[in-house]
Amino acid sequence: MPSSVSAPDRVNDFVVKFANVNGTGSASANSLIMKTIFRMGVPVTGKNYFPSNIQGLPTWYEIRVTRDGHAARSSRVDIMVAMNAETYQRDVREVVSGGYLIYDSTWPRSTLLQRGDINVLGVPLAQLVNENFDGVRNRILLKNIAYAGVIAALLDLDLTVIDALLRESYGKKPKLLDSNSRALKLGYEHAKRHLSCPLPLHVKHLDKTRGYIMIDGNTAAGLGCVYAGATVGAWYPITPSTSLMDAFKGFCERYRVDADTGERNFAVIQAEDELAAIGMVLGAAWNGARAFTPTSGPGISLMNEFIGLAYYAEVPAVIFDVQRVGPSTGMPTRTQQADILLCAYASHGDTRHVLLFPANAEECFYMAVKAFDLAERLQTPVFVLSDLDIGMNDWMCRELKWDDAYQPDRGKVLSEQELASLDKFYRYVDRDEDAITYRTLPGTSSKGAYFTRGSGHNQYGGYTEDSTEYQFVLDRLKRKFVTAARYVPEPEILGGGDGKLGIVSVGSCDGAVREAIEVLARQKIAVDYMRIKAFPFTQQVETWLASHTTIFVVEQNRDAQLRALLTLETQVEKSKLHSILSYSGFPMSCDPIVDRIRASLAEEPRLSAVPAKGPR
Amino acid sequence: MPSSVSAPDRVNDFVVKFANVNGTGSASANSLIMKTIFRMGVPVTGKNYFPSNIQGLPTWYEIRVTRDGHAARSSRVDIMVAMNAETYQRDVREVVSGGYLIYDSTWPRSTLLQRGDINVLGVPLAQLVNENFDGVRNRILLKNIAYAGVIAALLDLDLTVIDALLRESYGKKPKLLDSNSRALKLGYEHAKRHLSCPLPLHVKHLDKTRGYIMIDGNTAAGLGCVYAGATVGAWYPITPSTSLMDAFKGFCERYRVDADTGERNFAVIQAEDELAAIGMVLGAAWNGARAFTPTSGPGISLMNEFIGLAYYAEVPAVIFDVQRVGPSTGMPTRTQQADILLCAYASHGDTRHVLLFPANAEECFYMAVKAFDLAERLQTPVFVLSDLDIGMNDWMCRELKWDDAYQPDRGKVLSEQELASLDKFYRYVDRDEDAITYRTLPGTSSKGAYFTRGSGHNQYGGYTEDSTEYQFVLDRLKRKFVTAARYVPEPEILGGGDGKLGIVSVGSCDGAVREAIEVLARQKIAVDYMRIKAFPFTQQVETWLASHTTIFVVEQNRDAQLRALLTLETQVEKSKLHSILSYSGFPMSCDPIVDRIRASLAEEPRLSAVPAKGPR
Amino acid sequence: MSFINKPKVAHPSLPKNALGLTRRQYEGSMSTLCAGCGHDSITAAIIEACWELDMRPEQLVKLSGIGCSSKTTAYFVSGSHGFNAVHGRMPSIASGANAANRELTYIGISGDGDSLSIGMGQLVHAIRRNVSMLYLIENNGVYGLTKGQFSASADIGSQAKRGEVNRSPPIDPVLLALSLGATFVARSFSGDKAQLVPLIKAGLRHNGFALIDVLSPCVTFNDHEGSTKSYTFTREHYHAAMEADFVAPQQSISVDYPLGESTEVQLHDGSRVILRKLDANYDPTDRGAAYAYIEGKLKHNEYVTGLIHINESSSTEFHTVNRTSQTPLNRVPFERLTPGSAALEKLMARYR
Amino acid sequence: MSFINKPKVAHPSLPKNALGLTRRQYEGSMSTLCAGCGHDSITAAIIEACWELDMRPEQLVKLSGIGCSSKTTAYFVSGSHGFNAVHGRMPSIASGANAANRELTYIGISGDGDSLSIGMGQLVHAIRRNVSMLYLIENNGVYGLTKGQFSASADIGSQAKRGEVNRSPPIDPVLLALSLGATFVARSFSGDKAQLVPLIKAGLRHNGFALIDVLSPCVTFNDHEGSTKSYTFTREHYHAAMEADFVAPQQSISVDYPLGESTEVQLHDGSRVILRKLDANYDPTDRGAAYAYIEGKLKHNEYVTGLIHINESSSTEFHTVNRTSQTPLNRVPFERLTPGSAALEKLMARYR
Ligand SMILES: Cc1ncc(C[n+]2csc(CCOP(=O)(O)OP(=O)(O)O)c2C)c(N)n1
Ligand SMILES: Cc1ncc(C[n+]2csc(CCOP(=O)(O)OP(=O)(O)O)c2C)c(N)n1
Ligand code: SF4
Ligand code: SF4
Ligand SMILES: [Mg+2]
Ligand SMILES: [Mg+2]
Repeated sequence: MPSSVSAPDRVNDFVVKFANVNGTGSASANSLIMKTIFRMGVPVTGKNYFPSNIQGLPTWYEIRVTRDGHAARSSRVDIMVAMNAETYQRDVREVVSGGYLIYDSTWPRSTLLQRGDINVLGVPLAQLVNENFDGVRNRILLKNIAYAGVIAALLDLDLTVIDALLRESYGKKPKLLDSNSRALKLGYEHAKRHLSCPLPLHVKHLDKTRGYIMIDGNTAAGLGCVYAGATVGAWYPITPSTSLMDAFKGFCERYRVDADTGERNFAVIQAEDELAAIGMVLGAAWNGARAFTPTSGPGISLMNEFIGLAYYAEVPAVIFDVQRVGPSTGMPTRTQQADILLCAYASHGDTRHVLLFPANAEECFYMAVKAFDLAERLQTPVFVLSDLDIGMNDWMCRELKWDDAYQPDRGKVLSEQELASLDKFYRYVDRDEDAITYRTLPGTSSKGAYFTRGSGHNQYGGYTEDSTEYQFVLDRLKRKFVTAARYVPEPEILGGGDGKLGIVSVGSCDGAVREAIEVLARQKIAVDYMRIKAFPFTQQVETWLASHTTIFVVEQNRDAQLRALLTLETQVEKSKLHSILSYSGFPMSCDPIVDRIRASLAEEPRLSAVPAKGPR
Repeated sequence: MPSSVSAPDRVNDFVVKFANVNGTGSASANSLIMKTIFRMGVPVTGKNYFPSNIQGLPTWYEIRVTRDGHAARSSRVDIMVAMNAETYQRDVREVVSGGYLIYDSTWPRSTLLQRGDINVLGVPLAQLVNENFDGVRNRILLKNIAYAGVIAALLDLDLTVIDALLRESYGKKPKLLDSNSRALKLGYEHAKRHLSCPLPLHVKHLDKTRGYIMIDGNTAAGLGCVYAGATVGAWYPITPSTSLMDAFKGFCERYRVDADTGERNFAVIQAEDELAAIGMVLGAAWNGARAFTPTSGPGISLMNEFIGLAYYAEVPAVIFDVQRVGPSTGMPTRTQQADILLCAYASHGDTRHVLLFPANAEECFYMAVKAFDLAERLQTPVFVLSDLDIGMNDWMCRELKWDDAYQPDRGKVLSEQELASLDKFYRYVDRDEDAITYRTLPGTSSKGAYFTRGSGHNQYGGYTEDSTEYQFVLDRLKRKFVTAARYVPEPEILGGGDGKLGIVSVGSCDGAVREAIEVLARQKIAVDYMRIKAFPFTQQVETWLASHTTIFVVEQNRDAQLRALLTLETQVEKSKLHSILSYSGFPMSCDPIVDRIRASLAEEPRLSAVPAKGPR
Repeated sequence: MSFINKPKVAHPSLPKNALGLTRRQYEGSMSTLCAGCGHDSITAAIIEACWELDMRPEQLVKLSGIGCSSKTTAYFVSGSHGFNAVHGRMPSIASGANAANRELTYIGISGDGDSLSIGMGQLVHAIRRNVSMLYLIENNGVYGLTKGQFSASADIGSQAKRGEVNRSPPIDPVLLALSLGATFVARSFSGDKAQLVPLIKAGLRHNGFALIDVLSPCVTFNDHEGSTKSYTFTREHYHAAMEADFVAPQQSISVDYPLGESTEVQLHDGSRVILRKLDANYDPTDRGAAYAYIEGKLKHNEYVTGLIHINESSSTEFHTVNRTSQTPLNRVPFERLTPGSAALEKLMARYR
Repeated sequence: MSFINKPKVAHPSLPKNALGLTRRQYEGSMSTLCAGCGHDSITAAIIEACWELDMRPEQLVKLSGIGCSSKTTAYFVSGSHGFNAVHGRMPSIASGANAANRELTYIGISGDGDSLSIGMGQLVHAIRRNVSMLYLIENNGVYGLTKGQFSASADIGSQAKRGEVNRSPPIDPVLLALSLGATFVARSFSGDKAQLVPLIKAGLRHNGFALIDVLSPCVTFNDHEGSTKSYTFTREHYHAAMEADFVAPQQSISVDYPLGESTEVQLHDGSRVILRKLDANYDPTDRGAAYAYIEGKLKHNEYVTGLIHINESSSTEFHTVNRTSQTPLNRVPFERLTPGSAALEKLMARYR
């Protein structure tokens, strides 16, 4: 028996990975374990690596127990629960030396003894379940709960917590509750009897999750849309954005249906495609409703023409791009940040758009609200660039709070009275010299009537082919983008460095970057950190970039799109910007950041070792 | 009578502008004059400024008689033929002091005497025509020919040349020929009798157009597609690209129809929209035909999703983007260069595309051919970025030549025999280490069968969700773009400067830039010039940029898109790049370039006087 | 405006409607279409219909795509908001606008290119969603604005101005709409104002998606010999099966119709449509029968016009299906939209 | 493959066809669809049809969009080229491919979402253009791959797994195709291989666009009580009006059909389709009648299956209209495509 991972330092600090087959109901078992650890007061992250398929292909779930509350995934696997024969080989390979492998010993496995450096624990799961339950499907489902029981014993999880969770899920279905509890006990007791429990790697009660919740970004964003007062949601289903609209719809059915009349204060329209979805959003927003559409890369590509219309005709719109791996259909169930440039400059002609970059589920909630305020204030499309990792995985974050004093910023919309006080209304005249003009809603009064068009128009809203009139409007639009920089969120800036060496990053890289900074700090390398929250870039961004001499840009794409945007849209000299890229499709871990920075500090040249062509 | 523009120095060097109403057949009269001057051996340019409308709105035609053979438009108007009552006021205003105004004196105009500093010549055109012809429509048409006659007299045009041209157009319709000739004489003789002909500004025979032709870029490009052996053209009509497909179809009907059987060696498909058009191109190219689609900005926006598929699945495609004024519908009948960034990075995910930039009609022909060679060699979409000015106006250029030795580069396509010699075929394996892999055509042999997909795939063409396999292909695609730089045309470089001060420009700015350089040279300011012909940028581009210290980037858009692309895709420090932008929708003249460069040399600061935010 | 002096849509007298507005007050900016373009006549009919309906200008919302036809929303009721969208995508804009405010009246103007080529998908789904609006196709068989290419409604054998002959089967918006279960389907001719005006009025009042396919000749590119969409050809092959009169709620029926050959359909706002069959064996309330009838006539190049099918009792109208609040969504007070801090506090339990 | 052991499409014996190929040689990679998915049965039928047709694998081109259904092109005839396009845009890829090489046989596999929502415009125009291909819709009333949202073919009253009830009218691809003048329209059921195989064979041989709408239940998201696209519901409401037998050119008819109730249609390659009416008063060659019949049955929730309409004599097939050379465009030698220097020299005169 190989020596196991040395105990003391790893309590509440290790990774359990579950290898399953999708469509077999393993998700509930895995999140049961994750939730139990969370309720035991121990910070945890759960990452789901699933295939673009409905049933029968390999899927993994990775739980990181992290007493220090890291948000990123860790690249090491301490305990592997290998429930999928098909991926067994590579699953075994992934376990760290001294780690543990749990497998179903119902059938003997010759390939088992491949590795002498890990601890292999067999449990006859199928056998246990088959002896106690019947029904093919039923057995498949309960086998999952059974291994959850095994893990509970090995990790010393609190059975009362598990019990409570089971009641919450199956409270209304006593038979299900019973069978699940029994299956859990089966595994638990077998482990207690046959394995040395708990493992050195186990969970101990802490008090570090009070005031926190586990929620996925899409749910938080959908909830944000409800709180922001969005009434029209139009979409076309696409992974990984689908659950955002599901959440919005679910919450609306709970909060937006009149108890007496059954009347609904919302409309969710499943459009025929993304072109129609964005068209509906523009129509609704133009008509005075807060409207949005959730989508992913392919949807953004299809919306290009309409996005240009919204920019030029100045129609508000909120677009959630829950990014997945591109190009094209790419890997729909993997994460990436590769739509940054497309969203920033979407559509033909001279255009540019406002972007928000949430870093976690919590920000998805608040930025969703912010997005509507910005879209209506600036009368332009606003993109919320989330990604699959943020959107579909459960994130531990502070409980969401709402300020009842909040009033939506509906922007410059003239009421009938205000119109009456004007001698004449012109749609695109810059009365306040902030490059934002006044609009009116259909139905207000014929005095406020105007014509919205994507063809050449002058500041009075009239059709034009006159150069001067055309340029006058186009120049104001450019100025409006400068105004926008005054409204968007400032970056999050973390000191600690010498003010010279810094990291710039965005979105879901945040956890990995923060962890990297801690690791480097322990190695006496102090690094500053600026997390971009929005485009256009604010003055603070400029100042920070100017003051730092060596800047690492961390992002999840091949072509260094954030670096490109910084290069084009700030004064920074690109030679100062060094890319650290991850585009594997898996959430980023801190390792590549730590390694690259240490390496480059070791031997300067590396710093500028970047191919001649292309941004990165 | 005000002193007229001093004569000697302006012979064969002046601008005549015609103000007409569209849909009244003035085009033929105007091009008759332009063509006559050209055949008299005098270099000429003709620019058409027409509305996005079919009948009844103002339209202008501008002929620049330029003995020095400038290709750009000149911003001055020496002679205005004011045939449109509606625009009369501003037309009068446009004439340079000492210039001439020709108008229809059938009805007296009170507003006439507004300007004492120009020579006003009245001709009772309507009266003349009405006395000699009948039929409303007929009279409208012939009135145009009548003023052509007047101009012929005033400019001392060669009547035999005009006569020949009339015969060429109406040879088969004797009645039309007769009425046109008579109408021409009417105007000609009236002018001879009542006005002092010729004007000091007139045309004298030269021998500077031998070996040259007058042709528009779309016709040349369409012809190029025929010579390149393109067999499938799919499109959706959109100004200003429509005439490209009209030309292709016309030439195919002439050169591609079997005399005996009537069978056609081509297929032109009018698609239901641009998404379908590019889809058809991909289907045809994937299946081994040379296929293309002409479109403009809105079409490119709609093609975004498919372009990403073509990039990732490596399907050849040739896309002509005849650019017009954006954003959105913009000004469909005005010119701009504002699709550069969109085309370079079209679609979501990490993508980038090969671009060609013709500068005139002649290059449209040769670059069309080049585009197919590149698309098939590199197995990727290739964009030819023309614009309305190049595509729809007549350009004086060298006669087009064809080398019968030319063989199309069909790229790496395996024949049945070659397949037989392999033990196994894999679609995406980099056998030659140039990042370009081998493909097969459907129907060749089942051994060469493979699966084309936009979803994650490995080098063997198999579906994958494995990070390493996915990245392996994505990294090769990035290297393929480096290979591409070895195949694309080198920039055109013009010396003359001190090697420090230079202009970089692209496409239809060329004429204005060259003229500006001449003007500056006369003022003892020597400037180098590099005209970008393609993206990715070649080593020569890098070297030139590196060697120059002050670089002006001249382009026709608001956001300095070429400057942005240079900033991102070369090593140049952006602080060296100073923008000179024109986005009025009219072809560029040399004035803004000359002025800006002189100004900036005068007072350094101006050089960097460019807004903080955004590329330019 | 046009070079050949074209009279601005003119009206002899200037009578006022119930709102005290004259027809002129329902006009828009001056048309820039070709002299004689069918579209201008349709514009005139719309002006007439809105005037007769006593429509408050701000009550109307005008939507269109891109094309000569789509330009016309600028030429009527300048007191209404207008949205000139992108080519072929007007239905989605209309659907979104309608979702946001169910109280306004929506009129969408499109062309055969805008609707049947690039716009096909959105048109089909606006019909399926039964978005309450009048959708009017100004059908001339060509792409006018891009200079006369055949559209998908061009008939087999029809000849283009340049001589080319179309060999692909036409898409008939009427058959299409019927096959999709549209609840209001009509066809008319730009030259027949008497028939067109009541159809427009009924369409504007219909509770659901009302499609009117109006044959509207393009004098510049498709009005020649050999064209099947010319004035001449249309007049000759034009077959009115059904006259529709529109009777406003308060109004009483002036003429009385001979029993049997006239049917009355009540619209949701109380107004009525009186249908007078010109062809005895025709029933506009039976969709299947209507389809068969139209299709039969089309085989012989006959365009059946009039109110071809109406079904006022359908329950598929968008807001009915969605059970949307009667208060337009864009006017529901924010307090009723946001659940507030207490609810959020409560909700958080679910995620602990 | 699936966790529940699902047998790979298996065949008892391994007989060879005229090319000496066994059925196995017409298979593709192993299916990754859910156990029991209707789509897998259709894949099996396609394999059978290609085997029986003695189809040379390299002669077949497989095209699809995105969806569970669209994945299936990877599961049959691995010896053929396949193109998995983007969602809803397969028809344009097929049209382009067909234009480039008229000699190959094209089969497009799509889903109800892929075809009737995002793909509607392209489907309609592929039909209008009459591109020669077999277009097969694997219709399950939901978006399978995105986990069960209603598609546009969902019937009114049909209930989703999560309980939601659809209230919008369904789009029926068969009625749609008929209204657009499609020349080959059929419907079948994934569970009825006997009916499906001959239909696929005839569709592959049809000279023009052949549409087969195949009801193909989604066991995971739409096979429950209350669904109108479940195996049970389909079996119950499934009405075969027309049996079609496919007879290859060389083949002679084995059984002889009682006169009168069977009609024979000759396909352009000499093969024949023998139609046996199960419903006397039905004529599959009369499009209008077919439409009325189908529509009538649909009213009572009855899905008419079989070869609903066929018109082999139509002259609207793409290459016929285009008068394309018999030599596929992708094989016309370059010399015949490029006019050469002399012609250019001559042409220049026009521009002097
Ligand atoms: C995306 C896009 N593609 C193409 C065009 C060019 N275009 C403008 S109008 C039009 C067709 C108009 O035809 P139709 O809808 O029948 O209107 P009509 O002019 O005949 O009234 C086209 C192709 C465009 N504006 N946008
Ligand atoms: C542009 C785009 N939008 C959305 C999606 C997501 N998506 C993939 S398949 C699908 C629907 C599939 O439904 P259907 O065609 O009926 O196939 P099924 O899975 O039911 O067989 C959707 C919406 C996508 N891949 N691309
Ligand atoms: S081109 Fe045709 S459709 Fe357009 S305005 Fe002129 S007549 Fe009307
Ligand atoms: S989800 Fe439905 S359609 Fe998709 S594979 Fe499973 S059963 Fe088939
Ligand atoms: Mg039209
Ligand atoms: Mg489906």
